Amino acid sequence: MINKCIYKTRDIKKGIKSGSTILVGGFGECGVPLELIDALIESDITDLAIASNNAGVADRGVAKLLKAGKVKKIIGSYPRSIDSYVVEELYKKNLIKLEIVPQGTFVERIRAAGAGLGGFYTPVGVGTMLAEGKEAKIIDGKEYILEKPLKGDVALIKAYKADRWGNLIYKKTARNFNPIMATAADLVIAEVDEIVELGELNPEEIVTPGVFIDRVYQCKKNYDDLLHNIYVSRHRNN
Amino acid sequence: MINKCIYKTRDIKKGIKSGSTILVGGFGECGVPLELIDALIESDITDLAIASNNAGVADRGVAKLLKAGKVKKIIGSYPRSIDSYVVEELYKKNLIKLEIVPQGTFVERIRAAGAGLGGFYTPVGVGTMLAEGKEAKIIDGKEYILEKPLKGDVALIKAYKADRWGNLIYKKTARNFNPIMATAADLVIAEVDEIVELGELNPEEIVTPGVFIDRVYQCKKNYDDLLHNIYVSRHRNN
Amino acid sequence: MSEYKPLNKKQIAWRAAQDITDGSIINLGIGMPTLISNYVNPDIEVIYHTENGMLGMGPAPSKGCEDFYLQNASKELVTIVKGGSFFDSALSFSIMRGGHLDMVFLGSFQVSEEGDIANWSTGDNMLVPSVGGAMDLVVGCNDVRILMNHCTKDNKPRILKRCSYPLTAKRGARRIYTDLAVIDVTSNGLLVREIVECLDFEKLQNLTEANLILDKNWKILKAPNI
Amino acid sequence: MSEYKPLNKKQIAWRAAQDITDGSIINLGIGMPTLISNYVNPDIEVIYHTENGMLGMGPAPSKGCEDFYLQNASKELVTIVKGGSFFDSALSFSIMRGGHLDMVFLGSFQVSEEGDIANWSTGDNMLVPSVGGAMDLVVGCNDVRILMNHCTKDNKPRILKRCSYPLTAKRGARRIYTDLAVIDVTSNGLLVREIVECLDFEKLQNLTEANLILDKNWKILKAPNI
Repeated sequence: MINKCIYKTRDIKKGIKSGSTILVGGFGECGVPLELIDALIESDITDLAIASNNAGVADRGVAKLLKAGKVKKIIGSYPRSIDSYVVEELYKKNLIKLEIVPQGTFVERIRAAGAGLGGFYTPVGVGTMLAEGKEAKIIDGKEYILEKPLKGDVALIKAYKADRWGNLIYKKTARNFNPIMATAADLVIAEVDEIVELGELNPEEIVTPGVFIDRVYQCKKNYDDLLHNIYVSRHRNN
Repeated sequence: MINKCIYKTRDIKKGIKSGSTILVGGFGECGVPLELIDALIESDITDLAIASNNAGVADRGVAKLLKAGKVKKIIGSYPRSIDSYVVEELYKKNLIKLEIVPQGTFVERIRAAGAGLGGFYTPVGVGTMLAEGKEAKIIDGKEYILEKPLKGDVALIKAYKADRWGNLIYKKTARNFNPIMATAADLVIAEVDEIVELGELNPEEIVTPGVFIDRVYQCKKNYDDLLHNIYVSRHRNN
Repeated sequence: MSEYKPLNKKQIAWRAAQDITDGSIINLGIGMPTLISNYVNPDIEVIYHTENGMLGMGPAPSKGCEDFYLQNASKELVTIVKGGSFFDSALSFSIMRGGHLDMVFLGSFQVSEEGDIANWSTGDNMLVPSVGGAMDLVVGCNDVRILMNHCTKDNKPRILKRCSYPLTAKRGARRIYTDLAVIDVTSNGLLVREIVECLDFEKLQNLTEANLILDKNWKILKAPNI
Repeated sequence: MSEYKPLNKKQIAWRAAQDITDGSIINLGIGMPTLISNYVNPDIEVIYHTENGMLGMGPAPSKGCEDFYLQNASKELVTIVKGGSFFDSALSFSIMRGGHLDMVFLGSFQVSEEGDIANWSTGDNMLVPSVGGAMDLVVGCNDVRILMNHCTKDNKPRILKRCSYPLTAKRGARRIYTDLAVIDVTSNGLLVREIVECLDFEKLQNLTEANLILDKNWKILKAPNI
């Protein structure tokens, strides 16, 4: 029988090695697997390359991982945020490498890895400093640059509901990078709000088929309420 | 107000020119926009390049269009079928060009067109006759060939339900190439079983956002029952 | 001759909103462009895209209706309207890069006379570099429009012969809305369509490094008091 | 010494089914491989993929439960099991090409001693060329297994030094199940693991163009009477 659910927090980190490249889902703070990140922080795994669109806000999410000294490199499109003091300090002290990629190129590189492609030509970045060092090619009269796949040793993603096969659905704008990262790592762990019975998810509505998922972990902490309160009070003060 | 629904059969063909490249959805006979194809047959549009995974069965679908003498070229992966006499005769008499592409490459080329990419490197076909004439490249020690985008002037697709914005959901294995073709043509027409009120489709379940769709046409004929009966009786005789 | 009066941010957004037609699918960049939706003709239907994965973005939520899971690309809380949909980032950027948006409105630091856009970096090496979706938005859409003040705070021109800041994309902009003028980027050069009252073309040119051409049918740039 | 008895198609499929482990995600090609699902240990859970866009494909429908909208890649009516899902062709081929299937079982015309597969074309120019997903299936998966008769109907070998038919992919096959033997493609060459009773290795080699190596732990290839 297939059962990808893990119940013990200590089972999250199994098989994750220091020095790994880890894809971390989420846009801003929406759809970030906060409890999986906590499991990394509590482990002795370190020296990580983190591929994540953003680099966390305040002390939360990827910023918490950065603050714990676990990260040697960030690959993403927008590490800055309204409160990204952690990444800013590390950057100014030259304690972290940054690889900045246009957001669409970032997700397309991850998709290419999951789809078994060797790379793709994109018009995005042509004529800018982000094209420096990249192969250029004219195709049908238009200029493109070659972008290579971005594969993770591990992907940590966040979803809404899962079943024991690892089928996933997402919640609203928390979907973002998660379904793509789910396809592109050797070990894929999904943090979910709820585990449901096999057959409960409508086959037409499943966004990520379980084939991509190795482990499913149901949230235990209540980060959602915390974030909701922060965002609502900020919204009301604007 | 946005209303992409067309109600008159004669409005289907508007703006489609002879000599066009037309993407036609469906795998085998499942998910093929049969009534949109009928509209082409009844028009004076001709000299078409049809990009479709298959080439119709018996006198139905793309085979009907071939039989009507409308098609100069087929781009697809598997034109042969249990009863593909139309394409076979045209092929033997050298009356049609065939461009045969591995199925995954076929859909990925269409996706690349819809996603604004200039091409991609795939390992599929390497070392085979289908790689002949294609640029090869070694990336990270592995051999790939370059495949170019396949864009349609027109895409004719089949979906299950639509709303007036052109948002679409599909039915079971009739989804196949349709959502990808929806992204990759200048004019995209969706044939649907049912048009529902705006807001009736769950935003989490919409597969094709209306942004890709130009026209929505609700089926008037009952091809579904015909096909159901053919497939069920074949199934019971096996 | 009385002194000319520059438009404020809301008025620039108002002017941009007047160019939006029924049925358009639009992305509004961070900053001034987000104000545009307040001034779109309420009788037309416009669909807003946000690159984190939604079409049919609605206005900010009213009190009690806030939902942490409904955010826009600026990480602000928003709503979704009837007909809206959610999707992943790969599809969202296919929509952008694949040319499926009708119009994109962006802020910018600088624009060149060929329409080059520099809106993601001032070249300040102390700032953590962050590009987000800026390049993708500009490259994919045939109708990118820039909203910005005509000059910097210390009165240096922002419309230049060549951008001095790192580029977002070459030849990206089609129209520029500033606090002083509406300018189209054409194959002949920068064509001034509208100028605020009491500002003559020569003065506008003095505030602009790039060469301007005055359209023969130029008009006064007007906006309501908002 | 009595005459050896080749396995029939069902027995070849049965033998292949014995190698499937619990939790495997599998694609069964057209022809003989489709029989495999009948012989998989009922106590294990196996997920079948069909490239037209479904995971969790179930058996053929019973009378009255047929659904035209539930087809497999052979255009046969099938069912979907609990936990199954539908998706588009781009995702379906990402699953294949991206290496997300555990095992792929395919028929073939020919296999070479390096594991090259020729299963889509006999080079007959009168036939409409049709490749379908054959190449994608072989390239993506690390564990491609071939089911075929050891020889053609007129007793010519199918396991060759080099395939004479157009290739599907180079170095694709990992294991070959025939009516006479089970053979692994290894870096040292073709290693014979099992041979049907009463057939000696020399005779098997005579029926094979490629060089064979007899594994020191080789066994008798047995299958139930089906």
